[in-house]
Amino acid sequence: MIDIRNLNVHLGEFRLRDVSLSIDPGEFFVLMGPTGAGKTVLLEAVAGLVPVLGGNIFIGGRDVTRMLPEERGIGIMYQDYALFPHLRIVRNIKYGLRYHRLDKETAQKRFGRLVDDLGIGHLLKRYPETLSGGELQRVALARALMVEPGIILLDEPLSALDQNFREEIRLLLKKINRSSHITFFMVTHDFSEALTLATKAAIMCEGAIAQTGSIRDLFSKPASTFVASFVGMKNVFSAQFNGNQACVDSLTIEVPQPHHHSTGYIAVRPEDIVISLQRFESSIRNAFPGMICGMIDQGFLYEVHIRVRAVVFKSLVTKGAAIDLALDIGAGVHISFKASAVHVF
Amino acid sequence: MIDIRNLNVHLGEFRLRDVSLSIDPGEFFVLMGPTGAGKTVLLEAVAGLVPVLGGNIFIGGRDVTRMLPEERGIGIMYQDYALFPHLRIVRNIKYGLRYHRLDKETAQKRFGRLVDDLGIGHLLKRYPETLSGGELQRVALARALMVEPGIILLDEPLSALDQNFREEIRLLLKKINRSSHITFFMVTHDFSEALTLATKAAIMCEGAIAQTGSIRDLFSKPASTFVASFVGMKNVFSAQFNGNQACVDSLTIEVPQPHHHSTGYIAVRPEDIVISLQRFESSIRNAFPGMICGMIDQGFLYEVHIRVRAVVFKSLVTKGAAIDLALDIGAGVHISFKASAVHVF
Amino acid sequence: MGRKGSFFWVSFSCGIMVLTFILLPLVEMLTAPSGAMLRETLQDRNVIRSIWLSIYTAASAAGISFLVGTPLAYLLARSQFRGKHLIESVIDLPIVIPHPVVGIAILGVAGKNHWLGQYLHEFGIRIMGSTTGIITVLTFVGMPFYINALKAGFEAISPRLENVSRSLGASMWSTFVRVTFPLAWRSVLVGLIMCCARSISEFGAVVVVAYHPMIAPVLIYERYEGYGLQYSQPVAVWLVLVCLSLFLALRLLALPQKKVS
Amino acid sequence: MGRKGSFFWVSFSCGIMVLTFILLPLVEMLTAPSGAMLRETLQDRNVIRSIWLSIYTAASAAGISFLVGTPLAYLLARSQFRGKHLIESVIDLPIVIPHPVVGIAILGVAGKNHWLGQYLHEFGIRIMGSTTGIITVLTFVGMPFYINALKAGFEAISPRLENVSRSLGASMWSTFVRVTFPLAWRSVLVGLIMCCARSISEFGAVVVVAYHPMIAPVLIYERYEGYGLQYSQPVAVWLVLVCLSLFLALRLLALPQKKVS
Repeated sequence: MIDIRNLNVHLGEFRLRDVSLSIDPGEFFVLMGPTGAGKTVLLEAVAGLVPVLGGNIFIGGRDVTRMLPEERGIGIMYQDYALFPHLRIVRNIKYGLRYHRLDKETAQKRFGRLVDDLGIGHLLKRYPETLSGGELQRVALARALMVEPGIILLDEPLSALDQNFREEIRLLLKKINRSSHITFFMVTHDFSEALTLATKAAIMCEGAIAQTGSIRDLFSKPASTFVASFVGMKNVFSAQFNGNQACVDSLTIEVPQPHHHSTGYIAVRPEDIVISLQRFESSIRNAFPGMICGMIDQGFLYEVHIRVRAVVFKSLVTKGAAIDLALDIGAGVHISFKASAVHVF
Repeated sequence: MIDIRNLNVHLGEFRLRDVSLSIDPGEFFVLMGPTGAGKTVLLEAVAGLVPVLGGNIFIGGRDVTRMLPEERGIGIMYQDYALFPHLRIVRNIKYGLRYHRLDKETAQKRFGRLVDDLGIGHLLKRYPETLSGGELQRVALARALMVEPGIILLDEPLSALDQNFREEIRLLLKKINRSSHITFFMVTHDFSEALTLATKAAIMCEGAIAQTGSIRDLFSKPASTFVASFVGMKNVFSAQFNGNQACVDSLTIEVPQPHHHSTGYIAVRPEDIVISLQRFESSIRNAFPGMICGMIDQGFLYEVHIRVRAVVFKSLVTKGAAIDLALDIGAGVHISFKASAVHVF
Repeated sequence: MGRKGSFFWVSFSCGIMVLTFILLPLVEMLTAPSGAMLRETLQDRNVIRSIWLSIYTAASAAGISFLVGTPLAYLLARSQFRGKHLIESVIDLPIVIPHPVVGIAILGVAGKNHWLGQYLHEFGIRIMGSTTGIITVLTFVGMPFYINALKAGFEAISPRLENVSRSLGASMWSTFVRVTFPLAWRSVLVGLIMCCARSISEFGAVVVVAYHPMIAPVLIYERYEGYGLQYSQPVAVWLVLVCLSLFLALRLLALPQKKVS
Repeated sequence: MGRKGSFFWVSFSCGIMVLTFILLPLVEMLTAPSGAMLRETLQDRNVIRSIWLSIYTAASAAGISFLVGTPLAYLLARSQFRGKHLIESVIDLPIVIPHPVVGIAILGVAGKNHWLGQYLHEFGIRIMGSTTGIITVLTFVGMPFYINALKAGFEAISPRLENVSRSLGASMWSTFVRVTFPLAWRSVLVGLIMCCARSISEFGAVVVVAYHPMIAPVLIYERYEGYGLQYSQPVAVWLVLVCLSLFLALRLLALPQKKVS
């Protein structure tokens, strides 16, 4: 559906460097990356809103690189919703109608269906400023869907919503993606958001695509240290491999399968590292004594840093557990993690 | 040390209403509350920076309500550090010296000690704009300590720092509070920050003090539903009491001790509620079957909402556990929590 | 502060001084002529004609600024390009050019010695001593104010609204008419009023280009020169009242907007 | 956009029109007199004297604005009180008053019929036809620009810096000298230059109060009236060059600051 080939864009301080992506029809594609990676620029390039320096964008096989935005038939939704503040909700939703040849009856039918589906019937006569975040989001969605675009671009659509609305809108997006033929291309900086929505995803770093694939693959098989730490593998170490063993500094760590190179990286999620006061006698192969050298408050959790010889491991512990175990900086503890929790790349 | 009596302040949209607080010498007092509660206004009233409408502020027994800020001898530290951008670090630190009669030798000795203690010797010749957040914070602290104030007011000193620096500055503040006679009065909107620092604390709500006491008391014995939810007891229900039992809607919940009124509130922390697929046979007295009606993503955790008849409980579950238990909206689960985890008020 | 320091009182005194310095002459002037004199002045055909001409020429300057300046202001608000600062500087130039020099510069290209002047002459357009000339001069001094005010207004409108409009199929023209302009109308008004206020108060540039037909400031100057202070004051009062009502409209329009943003 | 739409090209044409309209007369005027004429003009004592008088009076107006306007700008930047908008409006008033009317209003209170005029007369201060009068008028028209620029500058300085300074024992005076002013110096300069630029370009108000001693715009006008366009242009060129260097200084000072904030 969307085929981006070697796209180059310079826009102020942002630049996209040789971005290539391919998105199948009907997919829910999520583009992730830290702030400033150029995600929104890529989205706006697809919509035709920023000048392209080199490369091509194909939509449904058609080269749209030189087309005006209004000729592309791509809907766009911003995180601030971008409803027209001077128009009532009903006029906002019907804004695009006059540019699409549509008989009155079909239009009215579609309008009625959207209003029902999205539950915004009671808002039609109001102005955007009087609506809540979740309502604005649903109206913006209705406005985009009203002209039945082939593709909808979503620029961090959930980041401005509070938690309760997020869940609601997320389910809504999933439902629409499944029940229609519309391709969704969503940008976010939040990995956990992608987890629940994406059928496929890519991670972007400094204007280039770092990795693309299914969300499971990105999560469990990161291809670079950047991706590994972006998906929450806080323990990323360079290692020497020897059969099923990896050497990190002077530590020997059991890994699930042999690596095809002699050097590479291993990564362990902090939630997979267990802290105990005594050494476990169990089937867990990787167990080391260490000392706590840092505790970072994360709301309900502590991120505990444990130094084992020269290597610092990061582990997540609930506040309750931290109090029970009397964890504090300087305390001696044991850490352990399964060989199967170690990712090798 | 600080004695605030019936303080009233109107400042734009903020107002303080009859605020009374008493802070002992050498204490690390933390004032908490949501954004907009008026915490900073109270701090600035103590420092003499906002006009007082009514009430009095005593410092060391002296009524300072009508004194100019420079006559009060109170240091203040802001979250944006507020270093003088046009002065080198060394001139920033020594800024206040000329207003305090201090012989050169004493001043130089104190300066050397502070620079050593705070590890900022290498920064002295630089300008503030070239420093990192943690460095700025330590310099701001040195500048305030240089004139040996009796009190230091801290306005969310950690909120602009990233996690790694927070821990460091927190330990530093604790150390200085213990080794000096300086009273610290800190404002924060973050409860977990207070946990590690405060000897005593107060919670503020809409310009008034909601509760004051030791940090343990606030955490375990909130006096109102506002305080309860502020300290993270997301499950707060009004209840009818009957001996060791509380009735919430049609649910009967075991509580640790009888309540002296027949109606009141119970509160349970979300991390104390355990979710399982089967019913536990255990000593836990409160166990109910329910259905998941919401899952809110919180980074490493899900906040899971479980409807038990008409009551919605909130529980915290790690992402890993949520995947293992295949938790999803609509799934039937069992929740359980100890009677001792129920707080009654 | 519980107490006000000496610093406050010094600043406060300076404030009183400045306000007095500005208000005293204006209030004295407005109150000097008697009601009878003011009424009488209003029956003087020359006065009425000159005030109307002032209003008409200032409004025309604003109208021309609206037509030509609006698209330019939009372009400057939305595009980023090398040399943008230079172009903005050029647009601000008329603000710093001494007023008689503005007139001289415009006469320099409108005279018969200049190709542009000859060209205009062939079409029967006269600058010197004509209403056209006055409007040209007032547009020159007033346009920067319109463009700057409107540019700020356009900048305050999120380009995302336009992006969404175009993604829904609207052309740039349609987007401008349906989204951008309706959202910018307040800035347009503020800009028009600022342009009017600047051009209605102009004297030096106009007196060089066209002593006749007489706009109000020139009439006031003539009466002052010919008959003295007393005789010029009533006309001045009426012109100031026109200016003040423009100014009041500007304040009323500009203030609520500030509160919103 | 891959392609530029028609909207862009229309805006672009408007831009070219406006720039031509502004630049053509100015460039023509600057290039009209020959180098010899310009050199010759510079040997005319009257020209030199009038340009110096223009610079001197404008600088004096800026100096007075600095002394009285700085504390007021600080007060307006830092305090919130009822009627603040009203006071800001009063300070902006001189911007909209027609230029000859400014002169008339000031003469109205400086004349012998007014108690203030009598008072001034007793102290030997003459407004009409004196350098003092010119400075008074230029201060009147230039001060609002200084105060507005500096007020914005003060507003950009965090009050927290001042709060910290006072918590360290510094009085408000000491804080202003050691913290606020050093951080605001760029705004002070910008304000002074804007005040200068406005007052050096003034003609209408000055010509009412003091035809003699002659400031440059008056001299230019006199030569234009007496001897025609050609004769006035060389003086105009020199005055415009002074104004443009002020303007350039303003741009150079103002631009980097924008980038930082």
